[in-house]
Amino acid sequence: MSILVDRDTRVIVQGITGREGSFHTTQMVEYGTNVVSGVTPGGRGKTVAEAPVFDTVADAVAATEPNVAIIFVPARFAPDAIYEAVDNGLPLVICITEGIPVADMVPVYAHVKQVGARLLGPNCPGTITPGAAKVGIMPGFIHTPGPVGVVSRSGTLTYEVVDALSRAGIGQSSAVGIGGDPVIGTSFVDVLALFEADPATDAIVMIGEIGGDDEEHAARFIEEHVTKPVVGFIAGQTAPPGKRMGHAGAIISGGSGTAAEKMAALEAAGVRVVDRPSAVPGAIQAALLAVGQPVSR
Amino acid sequence: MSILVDRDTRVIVQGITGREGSFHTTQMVEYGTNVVSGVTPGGRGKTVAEAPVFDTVADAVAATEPNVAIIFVPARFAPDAIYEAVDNGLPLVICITEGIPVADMVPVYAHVKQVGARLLGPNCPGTITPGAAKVGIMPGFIHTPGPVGVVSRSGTLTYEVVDALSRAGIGQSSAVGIGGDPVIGTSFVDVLALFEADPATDAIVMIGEIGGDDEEHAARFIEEHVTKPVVGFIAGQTAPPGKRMGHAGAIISGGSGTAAEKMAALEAAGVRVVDRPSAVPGAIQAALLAVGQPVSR
Amino acid sequence: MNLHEYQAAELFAAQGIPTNGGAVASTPGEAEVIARGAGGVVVVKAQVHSGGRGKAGGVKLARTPQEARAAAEAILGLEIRGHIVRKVLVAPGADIAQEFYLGVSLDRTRRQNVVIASGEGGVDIEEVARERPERIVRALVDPLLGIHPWQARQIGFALGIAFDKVAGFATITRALYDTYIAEDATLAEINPLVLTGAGDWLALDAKMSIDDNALFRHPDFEALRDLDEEVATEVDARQSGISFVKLDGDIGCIVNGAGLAMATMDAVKLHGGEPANFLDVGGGASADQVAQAFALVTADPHVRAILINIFGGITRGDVVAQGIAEARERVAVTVPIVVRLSGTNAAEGQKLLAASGLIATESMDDAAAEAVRAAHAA
Amino acid sequence: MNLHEYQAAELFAAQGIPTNGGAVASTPGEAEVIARGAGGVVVVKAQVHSGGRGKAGGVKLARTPQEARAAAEAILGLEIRGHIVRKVLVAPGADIAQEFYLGVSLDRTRRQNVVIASGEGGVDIEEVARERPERIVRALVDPLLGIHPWQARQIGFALGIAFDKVAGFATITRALYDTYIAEDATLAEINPLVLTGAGDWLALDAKMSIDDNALFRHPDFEALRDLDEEVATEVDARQSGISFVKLDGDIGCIVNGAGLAMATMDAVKLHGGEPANFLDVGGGASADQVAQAFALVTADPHVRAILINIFGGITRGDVVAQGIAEARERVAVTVPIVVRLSGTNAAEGQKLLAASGLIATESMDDAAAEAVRAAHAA
Repeated sequence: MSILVDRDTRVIVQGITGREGSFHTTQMVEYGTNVVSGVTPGGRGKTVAEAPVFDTVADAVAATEPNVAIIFVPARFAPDAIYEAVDNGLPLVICITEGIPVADMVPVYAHVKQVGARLLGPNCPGTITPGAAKVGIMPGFIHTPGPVGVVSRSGTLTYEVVDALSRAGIGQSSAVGIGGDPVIGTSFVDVLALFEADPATDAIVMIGEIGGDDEEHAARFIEEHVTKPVVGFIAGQTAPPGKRMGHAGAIISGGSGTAAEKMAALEAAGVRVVDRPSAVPGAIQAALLAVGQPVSR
Repeated sequence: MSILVDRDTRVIVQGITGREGSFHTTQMVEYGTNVVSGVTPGGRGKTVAEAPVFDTVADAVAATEPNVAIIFVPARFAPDAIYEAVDNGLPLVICITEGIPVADMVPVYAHVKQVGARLLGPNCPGTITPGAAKVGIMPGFIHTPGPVGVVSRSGTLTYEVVDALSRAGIGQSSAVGIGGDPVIGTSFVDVLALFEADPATDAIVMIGEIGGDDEEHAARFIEEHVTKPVVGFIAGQTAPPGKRMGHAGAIISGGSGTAAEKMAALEAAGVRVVDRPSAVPGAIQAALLAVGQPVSR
Repeated sequence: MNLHEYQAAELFAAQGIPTNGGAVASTPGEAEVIARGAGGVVVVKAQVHSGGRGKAGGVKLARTPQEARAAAEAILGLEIRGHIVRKVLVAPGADIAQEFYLGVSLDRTRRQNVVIASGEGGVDIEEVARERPERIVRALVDPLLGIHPWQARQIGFALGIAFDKVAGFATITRALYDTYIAEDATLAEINPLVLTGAGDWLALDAKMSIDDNALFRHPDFEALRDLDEEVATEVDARQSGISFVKLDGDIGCIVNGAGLAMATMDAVKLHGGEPANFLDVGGGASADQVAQAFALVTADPHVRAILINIFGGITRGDVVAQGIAEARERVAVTVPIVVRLSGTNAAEGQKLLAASGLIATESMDDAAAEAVRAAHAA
Repeated sequence: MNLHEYQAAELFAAQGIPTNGGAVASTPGEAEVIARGAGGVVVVKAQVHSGGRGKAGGVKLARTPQEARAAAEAILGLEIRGHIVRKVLVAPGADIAQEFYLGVSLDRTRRQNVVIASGEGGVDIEEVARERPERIVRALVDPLLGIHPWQARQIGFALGIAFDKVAGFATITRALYDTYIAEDATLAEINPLVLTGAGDWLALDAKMSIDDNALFRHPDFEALRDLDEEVATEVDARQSGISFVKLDGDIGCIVNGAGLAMATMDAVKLHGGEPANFLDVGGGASADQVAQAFALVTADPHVRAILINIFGGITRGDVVAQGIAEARERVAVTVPIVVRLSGTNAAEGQKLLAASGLIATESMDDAAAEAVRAAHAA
């Protein structure tokens, strides 16, 4: 078991013939992901890592029945790609693309919600269920199957934490990057709910950062609905207000969105908040021991 | 029993202080309708037929808890009034206003559907449940309580038919004018479904006209889902193609939308189609006798 | 309201759609001058608010300015489905490699706009839809988000357009949709949209109808209205808020309400007569409105009887009767008038009418029968 | 990017919002000339990308051209929250009867835009929101339909604006929202929006921030960018696709990934040091990017050690090490460099780095501790 993607996941890659798209398609296929097709307008008849390429999502859907789309098209075309995916029935769309204007994402978010689909990202590394399917750009080899669900707004920082877990012998059920933009399709709360319901997940690591209040909402949700132990880390404890820290969403504005606030909210909700990524495995180990679960399955 | 409106209906009138709005508010109140409030920006503190006037629907909703809105504001402001009504939680909005551009109604229709409200009209006479509530502009006195549901795209033609029914001693459960525009919120099918489910309705009169294919859809729906007898009349048997017959929606275009097609479709679905309004009472009487129901309750 | 080809083409061009240019001529001489200016082959096309102009001889190729003059001479004054040709568009000839149909209109069933396209261009799209529906591509447009780039591309791919031409097709499709929305159109159509031998896209025709209800947003369109093309009485009617459509019969109809007006026409026919018009006086049926209606109906020399059918709802029957009486004093009507008055205060109204010497009946059927009898007797 | 008041005011005025006019001066003399041209009382306002200018003495009333000159003299060169004032706006004084706050921004929680208004204008809205939340009116904007006229009116009524002024308020509210959308803003704000003694609406201030990700749609904005207002190295960084923020410490950080870069800063602090910057080299960490990063970091004279923290994901650690080695050949770095390399091919990379004489560590904690030690030792 796992969340979002598993062995039954049939992936369609939008922007498959581009530099990023073709590289990561190959990486995903090498990891064992079932990439069934790709789309690039005018690409019909080509193949990438043996996946057939189509001109439109509609054609690809008709021929290959994908159930997860991953998007690598450039920022100014990515919103259209998301609409194309959800309007053609894809229930889960993972948008890797960075730099999409917020004004484009506001209607995209509303539309995706309206049609009942799920969007992960944009500006996210995607998701992986170790040993089953990698639908994203994370390095697969650092992941190990196991009982810990990881959810994060960040990319390399997630790899850092996952790597630390794996080195400590703690495997992951699924690792999900929700993205660093101000408007993202899937929030911490959404992923926490999935992990809480997932029988393969015994504990959760949540990696937040400054900006917005998704972590505060997550804290409230954890307090009310999450029974599994949660370990938290918030990046940006030393970030100054008013400055965007790389991610469009990582900005302390008007004195709110600070790491201190988020850490306090999580702690108040019973989350074990650590002050450095290297402390995550220890905290998880303690949490798993406390609930009597083995650290690997 | 009845459909759409009844004794529990609490009406809010949008555009209540205008000429049409104030006149028909008085008429509705005289009929016995429970008009709880009205809205006209800047009208706060006034009253019309004893109904208090508010600046906004939000204020009126908070103070008077209406559950049906009726709109009399001019065409260029009517779409905004519909949004205001449904966004403030009104589950049923009846738009009397004539002459709203189609381009405005297309997004209005989508939005109303999306929020799960119901729009009747625009460009319609509204609806009446004889003896209980009149939320519209029809002359109340021609109606009699009884077992026949009436649904129509037209105004005075409906009065004609209702009057004929009443004179023949046949009462109506509810009479609903769905409006003569190309984009209307509630279709024949919607109203037929309500009448079919309404225990107070034993037979249905459906008055269509040229243009569009709502009657054809109704025919299919009747064939599959309506067990009660239906009598039909289609206006415009002599209308030429390509000419708009008053109603924006009453136009035969590209050879489709003719009265002949609609009559054939209805007949094929088992509807007793009559060639003149005066034949409606006789056909209904026959239909009611056939199903063993009295013609009045 | 309908626009002429040259008017629609200007609106299309303003949104970036490649159109064929040309200029409008009202005389053969003007056509010759335009053709000389254009150089080379031109097409002379009737500008009328009617389809089927090709079959009716309203489109001619001209190789020389002289031929253009002759073509214009042949086309100007031609009657096409009841429309007299008063203007021709003289446009450069095009080297057509492939023809397509592209249109935007309302899908009434879905209450959404729809883009319709076909690889069969330059022919009657309704015929294609009827006989070879598989040749038609339809794409519903999201009512809140508009047409997506992917949709426009998908239509192009579905038509089998070569990939290097799909982007251009998609751009034109989106521009046509944008024009449709911006101008409050009920129809925007390019038929044919062609790929030239040089591989360029070109709109060889342009058709647009505008939503009358939205004209308040487009005051400029009043100037584009071709009054020559409209029946004079219908223009008058529009100005007085009356819905009026001229028909071929001899029973003039004056009715309140569109549905009832249609039903009244049907009743006339049912009783062996032919309606001379559709006429909805609207809600009030005041003396002014009725007087205007009399003027409209009696302007038609074929009218041999007038049938007034009023269902008094909110309006009282006695007030309507009063209005009719007043209107008769203002407009001299020489043909028999049959009045049917029902609804609120109908009895009082009927009395007033009978007193003023009109034939007053209680039912619509009786009134229609009476009007037909009166017309035949006249 | 942030716009100056005068730039935002121009965009507001273009959408029909009544603004106060005025002109920009870079010298006291220019301010005097503008004030003389304006006649009467003027307000001289610092143009800086920072709030709190009023409290900092950046806004002064001047009754005469001489006073305007003196005011400009006092304000120009002023440092407001780290920003040096280089321009002042000299605008006519207004007869203020009532002040309001009106702003549009993104509600991140709801993923919708939101209009925020208050009857307390001209003061810090965040303070009002914190201390008197009941004085704030918020209206979420439909993401697909935009702001409705009824919503704009409702905000006006909720603020207690007199009915005859509500229509004007609603028009300004809609225009502000339209500007926000048209310009891809992340914030559009009028504080204060005033009713004058004569009963007219007037935007007395204007503030706008633009979404950097949307600048491709607004090539004109590049010209509005005030490079004086931006840290030179941050400008350089933007041009090379590196995210860079100057901070006050002495440990220069070079990291791949924004989250990891923040965590690295945190680790430095945790080990008793102070980061000199936030720096995300982006995905590749090529020699070019690393060289550019070296240049950015070493441009800060306070930097006493450099901490490189790379988690090799898709990028191989040996390639990154190679890039660092090459970059060092191109950019002379005199301070100690501590490198932490993890992930793909980390071992190979660490060997290469050690061979080139760098301090290579395996964990981020060790690297941070080492960098702090090296900086303090330097």
